[in-house]
Amino acid sequence: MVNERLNSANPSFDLKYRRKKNAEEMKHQVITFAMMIFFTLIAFAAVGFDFSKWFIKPVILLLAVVQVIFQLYYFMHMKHKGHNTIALFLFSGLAVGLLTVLTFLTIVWW
Amino acid sequence: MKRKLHKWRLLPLLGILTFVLSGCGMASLSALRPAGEVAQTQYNLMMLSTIIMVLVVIVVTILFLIVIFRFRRKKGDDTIPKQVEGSHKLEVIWTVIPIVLLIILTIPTVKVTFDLADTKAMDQKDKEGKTKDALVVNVRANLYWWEFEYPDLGVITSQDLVVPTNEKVYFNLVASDVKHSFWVPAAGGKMDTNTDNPNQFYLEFDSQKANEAEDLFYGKCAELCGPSHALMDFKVVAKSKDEFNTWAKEMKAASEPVVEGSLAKQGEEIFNQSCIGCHAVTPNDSRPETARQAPNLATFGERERIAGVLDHTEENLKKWLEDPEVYKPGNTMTGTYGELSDGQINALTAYLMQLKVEEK
Amino acid sequence: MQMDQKFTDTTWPAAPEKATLEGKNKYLGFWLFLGGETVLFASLFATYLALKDKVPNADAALAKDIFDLPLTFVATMLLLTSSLTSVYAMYHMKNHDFKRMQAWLVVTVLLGAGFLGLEIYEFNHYVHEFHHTFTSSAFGSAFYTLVGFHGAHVAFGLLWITSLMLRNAGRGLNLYNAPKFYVASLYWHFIDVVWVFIFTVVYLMGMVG
Amino acid sequence: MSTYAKKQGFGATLWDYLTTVDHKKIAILYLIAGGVFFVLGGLEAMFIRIQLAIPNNDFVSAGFYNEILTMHGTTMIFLAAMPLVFAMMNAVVPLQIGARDVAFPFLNSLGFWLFFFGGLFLNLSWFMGGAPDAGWTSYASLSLHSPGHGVDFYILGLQISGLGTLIAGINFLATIINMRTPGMTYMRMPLFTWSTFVVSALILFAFPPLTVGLVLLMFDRMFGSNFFDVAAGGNTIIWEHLFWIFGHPEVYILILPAFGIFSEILATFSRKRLFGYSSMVFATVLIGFLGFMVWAHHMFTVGLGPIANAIFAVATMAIAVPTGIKIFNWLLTMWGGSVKFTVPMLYAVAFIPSFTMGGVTGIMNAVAPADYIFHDTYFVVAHFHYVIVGGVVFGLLAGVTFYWPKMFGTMLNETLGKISFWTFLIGFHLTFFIQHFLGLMGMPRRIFTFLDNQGLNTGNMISTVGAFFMAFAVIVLVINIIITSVKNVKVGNDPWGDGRTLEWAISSPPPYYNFKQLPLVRGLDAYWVEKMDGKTEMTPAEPLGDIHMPNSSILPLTTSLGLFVAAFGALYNMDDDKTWTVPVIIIGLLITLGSMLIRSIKDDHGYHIHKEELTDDHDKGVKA
Ligand code: HEA
Ligand code: HEA
Ligand SMILES: [Cu+2]
Repeated sequence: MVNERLNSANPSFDLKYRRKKNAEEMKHQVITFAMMIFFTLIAFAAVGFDFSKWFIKPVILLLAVVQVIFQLYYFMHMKHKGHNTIALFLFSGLAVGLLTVLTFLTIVWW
Repeated sequence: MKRKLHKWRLLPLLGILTFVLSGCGMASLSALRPAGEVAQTQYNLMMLSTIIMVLVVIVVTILFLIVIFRFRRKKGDDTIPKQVEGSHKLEVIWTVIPIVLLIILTIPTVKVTFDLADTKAMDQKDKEGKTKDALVVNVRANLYWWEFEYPDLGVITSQDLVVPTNEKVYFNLVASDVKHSFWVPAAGGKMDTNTDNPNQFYLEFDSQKANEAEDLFYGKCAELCGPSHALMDFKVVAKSKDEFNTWAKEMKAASEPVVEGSLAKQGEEIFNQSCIGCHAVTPNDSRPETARQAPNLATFGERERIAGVLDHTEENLKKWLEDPEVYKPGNTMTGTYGELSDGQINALTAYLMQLKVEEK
Repeated sequence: MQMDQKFTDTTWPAAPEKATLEGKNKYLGFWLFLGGETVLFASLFATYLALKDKVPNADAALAKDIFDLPLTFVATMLLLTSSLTSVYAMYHMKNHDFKRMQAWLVVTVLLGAGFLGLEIYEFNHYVHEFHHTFTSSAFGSAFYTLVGFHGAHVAFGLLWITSLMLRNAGRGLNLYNAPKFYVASLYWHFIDVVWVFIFTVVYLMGMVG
Repeated sequence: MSTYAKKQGFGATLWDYLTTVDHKKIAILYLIAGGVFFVLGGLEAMFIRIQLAIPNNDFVSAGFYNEILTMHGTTMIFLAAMPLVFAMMNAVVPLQIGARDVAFPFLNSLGFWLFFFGGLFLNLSWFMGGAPDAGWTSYASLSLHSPGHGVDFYILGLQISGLGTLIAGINFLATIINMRTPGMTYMRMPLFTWSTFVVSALILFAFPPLTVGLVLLMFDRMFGSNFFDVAAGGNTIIWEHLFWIFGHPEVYILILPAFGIFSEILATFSRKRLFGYSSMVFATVLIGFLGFMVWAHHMFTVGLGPIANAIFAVATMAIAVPTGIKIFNWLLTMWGGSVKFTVPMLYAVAFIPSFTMGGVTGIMNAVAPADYIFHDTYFVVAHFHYVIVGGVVFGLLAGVTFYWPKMFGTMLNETLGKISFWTFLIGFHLTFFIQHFLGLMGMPRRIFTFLDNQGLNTGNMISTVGAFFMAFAVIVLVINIIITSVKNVKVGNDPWGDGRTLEWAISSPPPYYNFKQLPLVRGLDAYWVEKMDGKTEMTPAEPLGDIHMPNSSILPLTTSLGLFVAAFGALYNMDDDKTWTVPVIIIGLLITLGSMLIRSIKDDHGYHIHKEELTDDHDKGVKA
């Protein structure tokens, strides 16, 4: 197969540019990570401090969803181009899964 | 080949015709001869859907016949037909018409679904905890036999369900071992008896239709439950309200059975030694469900069938007692008592056949 | 082009995991697999939610009795951090820095192993302290199956990453193994995603009651 | 690797097939295995019909009947219909999109062997203490209650073969997304490829719930967990949901490829492009999508309550719309065409009214309150055989005849084919039409016998007679295959003369590398476009160059074999008296893990066919 090299004619310039871009991206990743840890702390703290469960449950669920979006879009690079098909399949799977969860919460016992 | 195809298209029509003529099965069994309000509602819905479906099939068939006869390729014909991409107008037509047909179908579907699920009357209890204006039957399905408990009447029967005509009869449905499904085809659709939660629904038996069926309907288990699933039948005896009340009174008043003849007495003794642990012989059995491990035999002498499937004769009863496994493979009675001698079997038969509550 | 061709920093492509057709296929196929895994875990979550606190008798342990906040917190931190370290590993892979990549992967594996150790301790604790076992109730069965399935994924991920590191230790990066490393790291992130829902839905919401 | 052209001894050929990673050979493996299982499932169907021919029959015993019934359903769905569908996909899809192979040739082979050993395992139950007997649905309370090891065979067998199916699904998705030849855009893909694509997505999302369900059942039966044990807090409805969340998409997994095959055949033999191509694509996708939202229509009588029943009833009915779109588009494809009735076309044509009849009874089933009557009666049996036999089996018979020359380079006999067709068609309607009425007249399904004097005798007899017609048709088909293979008259690229898509542009069977040069696609029905321009070959999209090929490998077979061995250990492990089970499990897993280890440690870069070699063998060459 043909090796689709994205590099341009000047390899050393290219390298510098790429390194810089990678480093920048890595910085974003670390920030993302910090936020994830922060969200986790809030979630655990909310439970630790024993607020009303009608408050806690939606909040920690929301935090979980945000965290997962971070994971998917930053750590797993779904924010990059060319992930349309992948996103389609992942979210279809998620839809099927959520429907299952909804069912099992409603019409398994009656 | 042309003509052959044509004939074949007629076959289903012919089939329908023969069946319409043959009266659509037996009054006591067939869902095509609805015997009450519930069955009638469902039947109407089925007919509505059938009409729509026949319509659809006819349209498709007409188009189909035109296409396969008009556009055959002649021998040696090498012309290339026009390559049509599609037609928006047609596409819209055959999207919209089915949608309209389906809307016609969904409206009654949804309405009837909710109507038939209305069992509010079961929850209206009076001070003593009895249901106010409704007859409630607790149906408990067991491996190859049925128990019918009338909680407000304090009566239990097995295998034969007795119901009054022209009123709603409400059911609580559960299974005690594996899942079964409670079905009286002529009286209405089925409802599963789960092992998890009880289900509720109601049926109604029309007195006139019951007459046509000689006051006797066939009931079936409709969920695969093991080897003898096919044999897990029961009978529904329909009685007028008055008759039903009399029956209920007699059942409630029934005490320990008294049998006549020395053979039957001997049978009673054997029964009390080896059978009473599972079978009760009075209709007001107050033991808890888990203790009621086998059919209540209080009305055994009056039953329509032995074990739900065999004709009600002494001959068959003897065969059954000798080896139930032959007649209902996998049943829970097999192997619970030792080998019986011919004498013992005769004695038991004499005893059992005398177990009656009504018309003594 | 030879699959085991040697690269220099400058010839190393920008997206080594997708530079060959094989790599592209692997990358896509693995994502698709993760789509399926999503449904798999959703089914397990659904089962757990249906059977949560469903026990045969009144004195059996319920969710709010058994879970322990600090333990879960530590485990969560370990796994979340391992997700970051595997991002570091991929960062170095893109820079064609094999040694650093391996180093970060080692850290990832160690963190993962720590997580697994805590989980084993935790299960052991439940069994002995609360008689909450796989066979004690439907709740128990559902709990151990869901969390255990995740644990098994962690264990498999550790084996996978370790064997990749060992196998390629002597060879350095090339376009044959780059997609493999990348896909393994995707797997590792996915395990983390699942854990986010487990600690939220099972542990935190379980403790809330 | 130019050994291809050489004559080979039997041993070498066998080894070749055991180790092959070539999609065309894997297609043949699927075809053979699926065909054998189809005859087996058909034989079981014949036992069912013989037993039910007359009331109170004792041809088979009650317990044995349940085993036959369960194995008939399970075998037909998982081991006959699905693999035959995969045979078609493997044989055709890579060619239709102009690819040299699938995305994961190794996994393709692994998928086959997993299916094969899973199926073998399941069927060995007959000889090892009894087959599963809880129905193909194996509802939890009954399957937990069932004595012996039958249900364990079901669990483990389906688990292994299900894994194979999942792998195959992912493989086709990746293939279709990544491996299309230049110019082959999504909206130029033939409909069979499109349906393969949608079906693979359905597999990807539908099989995990089954996997989970089977795992839970396995834990309950073998390791004492309590998922379905009500006394310990369990719930049996969970199984029913998991099974049908899988089960309903499964029926579309079966029918959509058949739809695809018909779309190809109807266009080909009408010499007309498919009417409404884009709405056909849309309808396929929509059916796949809706397929995930209707599963509870199998559970209307479970007691889920009126709200759930109403929602699922309406959702189910919605599927009539996209399916109707397809039916009418097919009819309009023939409209104005030049229709030639070859054997594949006969099946395709007969499919339209037959399937419609099955489809509309499906809509009747969806009317929840009416389904309280239909459910678990022969009405449902009639419904699903009308869609499955009239749809899926017709589709497979059509597809196998249509693609036989492409797979084997020789044409099946048309006269024998027509005899098969007519007897099968007549037998099919004879068997199943009457069953609608049997159901309504009060005959439940899954009963091993029925009593006399219930008005059910005539109908059952007619049904049995019909089944014998079908058996006759299948036997004629087998004879046809044998005769054709013995004669082995070779044919050219486009033996039907009206081929439209890429697969007809290369020789029959294609060379092992498929396309010497990847073809350039210039429109829908790529080959037809070239033909209409007066060309006989595709324009190449690349210069002639080396072709990269994957190596053959025995590892897929050994990996699967290991699981097969381990499954025996796991199955008997629950018996206290057997001490050999743990070693067997360990040995099996060692074989599997060992194979996987070898696979990951040994680099497999494949090999190259050199340009010079390609120019050498002209007769084998591709017209690409
Ligand atoms: C290939 C397999 C296949 C296919 C394609 C279908 C297609 C459909 N099925 Fe079927 N079904 C099964 C296989 C299949 N089914 C099996 C195996 C079972 C039993 C499982 C078991 O219990 O063992 C079953 C059971 C089953 C049930 C449960 C019955 C019960 O157990 O009580 C229901 C209920 O809704 C149902 C509905 C449908 C519907 C609505 C469709 C639709 O997709 C049909 C759509 C098609 C058409 C409608 C015809 C063409 C359309 C037109 C010409 C347009 C105009 C039409 C109208 C306006 C109506 N099916
Ligand atoms: C792909 C799916 C598929 C296919 C193709 C078929 C094909 C057939 N099926 Fe069925 N069937 C199911 C899937 C399928 N079935 C399922 C899922 C069930 C439900 C199971 C359950 O309830 O759990 C079922 C149940 C079922 C029942 C209901 C049983 C019951 O509820 O008690 C019946 C009864 O008539 C039946 C009959 C038939 C017949 C006559 C055929 C015929 O079309 C078969 C035609 C094929 C042949 C006749 C092959 C003949 C071959 C030979 C005779 C050998 C010749 C030998 C050589 C040449 C070497 N099937
Ligand atoms: Cu369905």
